[in-house]
Amino acid sequence: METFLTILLDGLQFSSYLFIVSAGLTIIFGVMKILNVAHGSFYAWGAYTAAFFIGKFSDMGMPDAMGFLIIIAAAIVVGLILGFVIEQGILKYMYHRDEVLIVLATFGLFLVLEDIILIAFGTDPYFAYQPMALLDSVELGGIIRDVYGLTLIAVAALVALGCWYLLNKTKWGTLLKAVIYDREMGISMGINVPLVYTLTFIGGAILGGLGGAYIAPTISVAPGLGTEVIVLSFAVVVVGGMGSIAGAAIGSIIIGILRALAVHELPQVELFVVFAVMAVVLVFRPEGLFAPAKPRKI
Amino acid sequence: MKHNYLARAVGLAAISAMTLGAGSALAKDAITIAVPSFLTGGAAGPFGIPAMNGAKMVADAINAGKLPAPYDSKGFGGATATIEAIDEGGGATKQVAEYRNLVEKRGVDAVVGYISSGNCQALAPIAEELKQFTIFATCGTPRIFEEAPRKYVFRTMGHATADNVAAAMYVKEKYPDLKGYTGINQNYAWGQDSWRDFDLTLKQIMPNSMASDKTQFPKIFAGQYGSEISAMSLDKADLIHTSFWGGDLEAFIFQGNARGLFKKKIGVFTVGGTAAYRLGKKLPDGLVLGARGPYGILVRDRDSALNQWFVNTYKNLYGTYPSGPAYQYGQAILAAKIAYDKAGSDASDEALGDALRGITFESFSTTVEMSLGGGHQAVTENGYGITKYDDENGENVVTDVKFYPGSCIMPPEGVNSVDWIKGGMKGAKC
Amino acid sequence: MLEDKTSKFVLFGGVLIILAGAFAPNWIVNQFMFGFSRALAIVGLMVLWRTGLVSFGHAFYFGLGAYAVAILDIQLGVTDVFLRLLAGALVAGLAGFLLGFILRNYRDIFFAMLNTAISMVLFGIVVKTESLGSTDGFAISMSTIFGLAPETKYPLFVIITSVGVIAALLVNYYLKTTYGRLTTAIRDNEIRVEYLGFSVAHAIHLKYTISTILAGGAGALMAMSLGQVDPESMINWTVSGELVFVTILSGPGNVIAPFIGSLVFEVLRTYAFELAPQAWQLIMGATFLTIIFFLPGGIWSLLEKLGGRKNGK
Amino acid sequence: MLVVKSLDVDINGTPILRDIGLTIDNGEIIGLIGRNGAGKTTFLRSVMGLIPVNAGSVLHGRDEINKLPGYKRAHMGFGYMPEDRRLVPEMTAEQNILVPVWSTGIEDFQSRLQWIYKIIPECQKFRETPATSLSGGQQKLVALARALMVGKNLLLLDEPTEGIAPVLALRMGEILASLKAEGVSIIIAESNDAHVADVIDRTYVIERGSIVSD
Repeated sequence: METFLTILLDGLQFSSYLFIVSAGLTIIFGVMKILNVAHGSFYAWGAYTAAFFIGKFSDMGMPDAMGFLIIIAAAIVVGLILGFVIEQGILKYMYHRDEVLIVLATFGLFLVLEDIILIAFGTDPYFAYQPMALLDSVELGGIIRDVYGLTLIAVAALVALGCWYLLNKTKWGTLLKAVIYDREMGISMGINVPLVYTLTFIGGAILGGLGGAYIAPTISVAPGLGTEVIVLSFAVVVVGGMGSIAGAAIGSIIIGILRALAVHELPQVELFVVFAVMAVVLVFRPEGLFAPAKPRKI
Repeated sequence: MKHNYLARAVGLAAISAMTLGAGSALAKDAITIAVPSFLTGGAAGPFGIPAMNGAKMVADAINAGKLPAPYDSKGFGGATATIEAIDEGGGATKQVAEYRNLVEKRGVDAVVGYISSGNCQALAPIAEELKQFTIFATCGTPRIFEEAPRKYVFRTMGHATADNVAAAMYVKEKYPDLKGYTGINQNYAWGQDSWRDFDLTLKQIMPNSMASDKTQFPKIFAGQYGSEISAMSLDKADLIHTSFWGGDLEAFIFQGNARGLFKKKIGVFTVGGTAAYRLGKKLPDGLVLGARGPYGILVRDRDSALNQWFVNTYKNLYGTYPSGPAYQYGQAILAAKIAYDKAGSDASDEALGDALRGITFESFSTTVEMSLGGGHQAVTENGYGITKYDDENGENVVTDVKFYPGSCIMPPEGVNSVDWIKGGMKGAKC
Repeated sequence: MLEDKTSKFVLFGGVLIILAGAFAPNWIVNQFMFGFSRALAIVGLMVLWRTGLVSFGHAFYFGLGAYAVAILDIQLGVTDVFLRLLAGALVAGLAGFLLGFILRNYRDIFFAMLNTAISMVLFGIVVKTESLGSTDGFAISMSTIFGLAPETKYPLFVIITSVGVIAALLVNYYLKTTYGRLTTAIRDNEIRVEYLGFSVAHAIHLKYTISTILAGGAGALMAMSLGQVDPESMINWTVSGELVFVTILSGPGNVIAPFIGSLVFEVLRTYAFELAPQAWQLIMGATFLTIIFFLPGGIWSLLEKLGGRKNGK
Repeated sequence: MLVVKSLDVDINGTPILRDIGLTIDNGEIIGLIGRNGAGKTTFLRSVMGLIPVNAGSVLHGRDEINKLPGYKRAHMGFGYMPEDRRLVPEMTAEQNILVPVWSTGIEDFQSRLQWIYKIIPECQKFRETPATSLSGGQQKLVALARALMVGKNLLLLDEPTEGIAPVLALRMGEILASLKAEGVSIIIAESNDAHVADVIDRTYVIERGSIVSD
């Protein structure tokens, strides 16, 4: 029972982290049909920016609670700047090109952004433990947990709720859905698709940055951060169904829990399990477990 | 500062290229030493950069003839050495390709460095193939000199067996009632060897303590250990062994500390030394801390002239006390000087090897005996201590430091580490 | 099969390079060995790319080929260069043939992703299995040729170049056969191809298998020329990305292109790494973006423009 | 109201339309008749601004709109109905019809909706039905209604009677006739003008990307 609860919590915590990052990836894919490899860099940039400023402000004697503000600010600033610059500077000129070629372009961007981090922040790892230290720890199911890690679950739930509300309860969501389903029809119905693209990309980038910024206090923020996370989010997005927020949620939960289970019970398969699930889903349900409905053909 | 450093490295590379182009006279007045270390990736800050700093500081002092006696002669056999900084990141295969370039394209005179055991293991046969005088500075897997005899490859510090046998002995002395132990180690040669040696030694010397059946081997540079920490928290074992180093080490300490892991369990950190200066108050008290030998925080107060020169010069140059990697790289550069002094600056790779093989020399913090692996593998003492934050001075110190002589913690010549431990560590002189 | 310009050029160029290699310094010979080993995989990816398929997971086959050499070496002590090459190509080709039954039904992003997933499964297994060398991988002993251990790298260089020449000639020939020609046609309109009485699935399956044999052979040759295999540089997704990178860099125009592209890549990386050890990825990435934007036909199209003529398509 | 002059369009380097010219006056209904693959859809899409054109001009009144982004043409009152309907599956029929309202900010959309329902009463009947549950023909009516919502000036209809039950095809003819009575300008692309011949004022025949007669 203790183990069960622990695995569940570990799994959910990992799922939450995966979800925040993958939500951004899947939104960008859904609307723009771009599988953005550079998303891993948004994550890394979010983490670096947050860690850098949390450290700086802490040195200046600001209260540690500022850290939470910085996390949010870092995500927004990173998303706005990187999202805008990349979409307007590069991707905009590629929309008429082959889908796969755009993936490759984002791979090139990924390589570039990784090294710019190195040049901008140096090689020394950053620590931003203040927000985590502030929240202390609790005992749950026989083991001590840091409260900060648990808030990750709440943040993920908020992101999910926010996305759901935006998509289903607002005029914006209606338009977004139209573009997601068919870009050309979106244009024909008068939707300013270029603007939708720019905003979507920025929004997705903010989520990627938020994933990094929020996780930053719990890790040592060091170069190479984005390489791992991007394939993991690919797995999540593929398992759930590319372009679906609900899919990203389900995908995160499946992969997060499976991984936690593996770490506890069979540590050797921890890495393998994630990608095996991805491959199996692709083989049997290439559209993902949460494939969106299709209209009748006749 | 690091940017300066990069610019300087590029500049030096250019200069060295020109010197090479100019053609070298018979008795060289300039040599090029390639120094690979982690300049990128999570291991750079805590490990790679201090290591490179140590190498550069010692090389500069040697070039200027400013090392304390007996090393106060100018240069490497009289020649001025240019240090070429090489990034060790990117995996063993990339390093192999890069090493071939270093030797065959850039024509460096010596290669001194390498932190990762994976890289050393991959490069040892290549160095032999290319007949290139190479000193491994820090990497720890014992396999390098146990798998095959080497002619051109040396290692100037003890290997993983020494770290972990010493750790086990220290644990036995400090915690004689230990019931069980588990471990978290990276899933490559270094982590696997470290755990194996520690586990086997404890089985020998503390047969009543039980090893956990769920030891963790996360991928190197994984960075997030939430589930692993939970799993170890639930484990009955009361001690956690880890050979984590660099960024992984620091991440693990943070995450474990936030979750009270080190309040419930004894932490044994065989490469923990680097964290002591970097983490300050964030390093929990009561950890069993090693530095892979008599280096860094464990030997800060040793008052030999060489050691005081090392500590003070480093502090002045880089604003912090030197950690293990700085010592280890400095020591390897020193060994290169000794070899060049003996063999001459224009010596062949063979002659340099002959000069270093089997010798004993006084290094900054300890005596190094090149007595294993046919005179290619160093033996030194190794020590452990317990961390404690010193509120008065605002820094970490280690208490209860205990050193074990090299002959006590490393197998005698010709015996493989694992067999030696399994056989009850025969011939150990403690 | 030797009457066209390309074949003649391949043969002539191959002989010239082999001869020149005897006088070249070691590091240049190395660059050619690495470049030509990789080029083999690129030739396969080029065949796929012409059909509109981009695999973001061919490091799987590349890695299989490399690890086949390593396992043979460690378990059975096989050091013969031809046995090693054959083993690498066969293991990868067999895996590719079997997986081809599934993959031939996938297109676009799904094809790319399923390949990634498969390759990452292997990555996950190798990294976590100590008997497979985990993150370290294995050192590979020197290859022998008919029982003889060569003193220098030159014989291996000759073999790699010859393998490259043979592969280029075969693929060039294949691309002229009926099934080989079904490339752009499939990309543009599969249904039309089916109407003409060809099976798109079969055509793709064949191309896929060819590409995996070549990738496996490439991995085996790379392992032999480097003397080392490890998952990070042989199987991880970034390696697949690199392979695709070189494919785009080379351009789909001609079977010679992958060889030129791979060499350029190798040299570019060597110098980027030497000049800017902390920014070499940036240089590579920027080059890649530039190619995608301004040179969609890759280096080959540039050569064509410079040469002012179309070399047999 | 719309003049197209010597339009050239390539797709992936293959020329699809060559030197196409066409005019349509206010309230006129013209037919663009040609076989599958003749370039009808490409023509409609380029008028709608969905694909870039290589050469030629599209004049709306006196304005050159060739470089105008597609969505702005919708704001100008162009409505497009694609051959394959393309309703947003997770919305009801009425939600689909209302999408252009949200994007272009039509103010009196209620009266416009009532006007549409008057002409196509079927749509009112299944306004709450999810798009996925509609038959192909029903979807076509909804797609027409959606195009009408925004298409105050010009309707571009791609194969409105193609691929649906004959009864519905007849019905579509009737609807087009009533639109004619309302004075809407329409370009109808059809491979077979059987159901729409009566409402068409003029016919252009398109073959292999060129107008061969008008």
